[in-house]
Amino acid sequence: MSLVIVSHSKQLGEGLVKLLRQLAPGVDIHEAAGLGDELGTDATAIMAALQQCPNTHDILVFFDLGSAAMNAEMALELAPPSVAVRTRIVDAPLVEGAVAAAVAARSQLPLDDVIQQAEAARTMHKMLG
Amino acid sequence: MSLVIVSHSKQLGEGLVKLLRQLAPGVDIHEAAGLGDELGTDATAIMAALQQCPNTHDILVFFDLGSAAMNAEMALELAPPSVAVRTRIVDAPLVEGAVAAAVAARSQLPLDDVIQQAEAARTMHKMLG
Amino acid sequence: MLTLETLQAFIQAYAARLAELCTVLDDLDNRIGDGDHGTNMARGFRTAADRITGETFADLGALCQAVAMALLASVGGASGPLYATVFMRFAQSWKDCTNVDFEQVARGLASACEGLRARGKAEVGEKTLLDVWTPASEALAAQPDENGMRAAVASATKAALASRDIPATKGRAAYLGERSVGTCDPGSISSAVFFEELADATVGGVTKTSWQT
Amino acid sequence: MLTLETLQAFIQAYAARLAELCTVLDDLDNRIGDGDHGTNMARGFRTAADRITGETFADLGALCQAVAMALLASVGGASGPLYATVFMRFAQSWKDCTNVDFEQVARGLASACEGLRARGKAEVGEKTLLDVWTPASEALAAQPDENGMRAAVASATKAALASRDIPATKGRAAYLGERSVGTCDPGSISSAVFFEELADATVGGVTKTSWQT
Ligand SMILES: Nc1ncnc2c1ncn2[C@@H]1O[C@H](COP(=O)(O)OP(=O)(O)O)[C@@H](O)[C@H]1O
Ligand SMILES: Nc1ncnc2c1ncn2[C@@H]1O[C@H](COP(=O)(O)OP(=O)(O)O)[C@@H](O)[C@H]1O
Ligand SMILES: [Mg+2]
Ligand SMILES: [Mg+2]
Ligand SMILES: [Mg+2]
Ligand SMILES: [Mg+2]
Repeated sequence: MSLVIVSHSKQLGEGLVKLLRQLAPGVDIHEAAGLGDELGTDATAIMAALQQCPNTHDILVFFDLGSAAMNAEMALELAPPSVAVRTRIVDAPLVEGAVAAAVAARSQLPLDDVIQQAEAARTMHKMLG
Repeated sequence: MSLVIVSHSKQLGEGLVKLLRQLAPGVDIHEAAGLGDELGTDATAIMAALQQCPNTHDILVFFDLGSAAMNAEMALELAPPSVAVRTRIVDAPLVEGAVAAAVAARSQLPLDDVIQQAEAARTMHKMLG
Repeated sequence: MLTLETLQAFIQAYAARLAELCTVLDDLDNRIGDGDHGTNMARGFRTAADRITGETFADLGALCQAVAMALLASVGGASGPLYATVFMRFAQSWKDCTNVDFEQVARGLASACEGLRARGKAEVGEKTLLDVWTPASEALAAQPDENGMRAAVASATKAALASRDIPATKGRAAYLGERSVGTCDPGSISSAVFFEELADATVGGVTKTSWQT
Repeated sequence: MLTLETLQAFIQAYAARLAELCTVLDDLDNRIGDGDHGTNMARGFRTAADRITGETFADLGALCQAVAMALLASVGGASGPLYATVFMRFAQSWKDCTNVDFEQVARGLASACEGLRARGKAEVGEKTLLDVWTPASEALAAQPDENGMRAAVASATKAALASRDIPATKGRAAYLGERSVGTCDPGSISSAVFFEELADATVGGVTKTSWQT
């Protein structure tokens, strides 16, 4: 399984990928973040990130804001069907969802379980007690 | 009102602050992220960020992971009571919660409404339809 | 009639107009969004205009496809995938044509509206550019000729200004809910400008709004 | 008895021991967390040890407060605020004392456990360092003398190894749930080492575990 992080901010995307790699070494993680030095997303960069994922992998895309999701959907339409068919855009909190997914992917849980854990991050309380 | 972003990653924290400042210019936003060049959080840096906020402001703290919340609580205990009493740690998705709070703070909504909007970001769907 | 030449001229004119209106649009977006709509659109259409300058295209489809790809990689915000979708729908509608009549233009616009709805999961009345695209496209469809083109501009302008009075329920402005009432939707304004320039390039003599909203 | 000197020696010895065990602890944390527990603890206690080296402290309270502050700014992970809390509780318990007997040590440990529970919102049995701190502290409280100190080490060691058999419900390992069974909690292991070194500094002659878990 591969994860792709889509964010308006290059720094945010890169920082999150480093955090994820620490807790899920071995999981294939990419980012498509920022529009050059500006805040924004770029469907062609997202498509390129999808194509960097090994062609046997399911791909989960996480995003920061609604417009990033629109660009991710655009990327899926532009990507070869063989890539698109393996890709799912996950509507989950960016950091919390990707952390949960990375941990689950590292344990090689089945795709649906990984997605379910990412979506469950919505309701998870990070501050306990 | 001031926002403080606590993250294990300096890059993530800085990137998020830039994103927030774009959508909420004029709102006072700080970060306390990373531990030097390492991934981690630092209660003394969080306390310093709290003390950078104007002393008339309520302060909302957003964080990435549970251990960051522990360090934020630690910072609150170390900070002067005059700072601590104005500060709330918000258990909301980091990016989505801070975005909602920044927009609300920019509109000068009352504190409780800002917190409520941040917490509501949990259940908000970013991908529509 | 829309030809390869008029469509190219339109892209150039729209890019120039967006550059002029950049701060007006940024200011609107600043009030109910993140303040970058003018910058995004001006950068995107500048990139598209530069990309097609001096190039020759076999047909309108190829030209529209090139514009779509340029926008995708350069706009950055919500308007990027939305306008890219518009031009991809144009490309499909006008495939293999070097010029199209107003009926075909109307069909292209209708298809663009459908694309926008699907991309943004929005309906008319949510304070998005759909509020402009829908009535403007319908005006041309009702009367697919030069007068219809002018009617499209009139209804686009009216709808763009009317966006001021409703709350946003889609896009970033939706975070503000009722607080977005009182500011025009920036994407609706830039869309009205789109119709002004499209009409000016195809039928000429369009009076341009100053958009000091 | 715990004196300024033995407490300083303990910090140095624990820092050295953590440096030795750094990869063992990182490897455990790598299996059920993010792989940094050894690095965090070794860095934190190295910083604390360096901070207190060559300094003179008026009392155990001042020494423990200095250690707490050093840990806060250098550990980085969950163990930072947790161990800082431990030393702040020690500082309160042993305020104005230059040495304390084992009853007072036991009271300090009990207060530290209370602090850990409050900080981590954890109870015994959640596969956290509390699983070690609680029985070890109780062992000393039950018998506040040299033998009690050795009993504390024994129960700490036992609890640390027993952490292997339960699922985590707090901390990062909780993401794994049942999948965390089969790996010892890294924070429990480093805590058992804490008790080994504390006992060695105060009563001597403690056999150190190799922790090749
Ligand atoms: N879901 C949507 N459906 C249709 N149009 C939308 C949607 N979201 C945003 N828009 C349009 O996009 C415009 C904002 O574009 P822009 O500022 O360039 O992007 P962003 O909001 O990502 O910064 C809005 O004014 C609105 O007209
Ligand atoms: N909520 C908690 N309560 C008590 N102890 C905890 C809690 N969360 C984590 N721990 C302890 O902290 C250890 C992990 O520390 P460390 O790896 O340094 O921090 P992090 O998990 O932030 O990377 C765990 O092994 C566990 O013993
Ligand atoms: Mg914008
Ligand atoms: Mg934007
Ligand atoms: Mg760790
Ligand atoms: Mg860590």
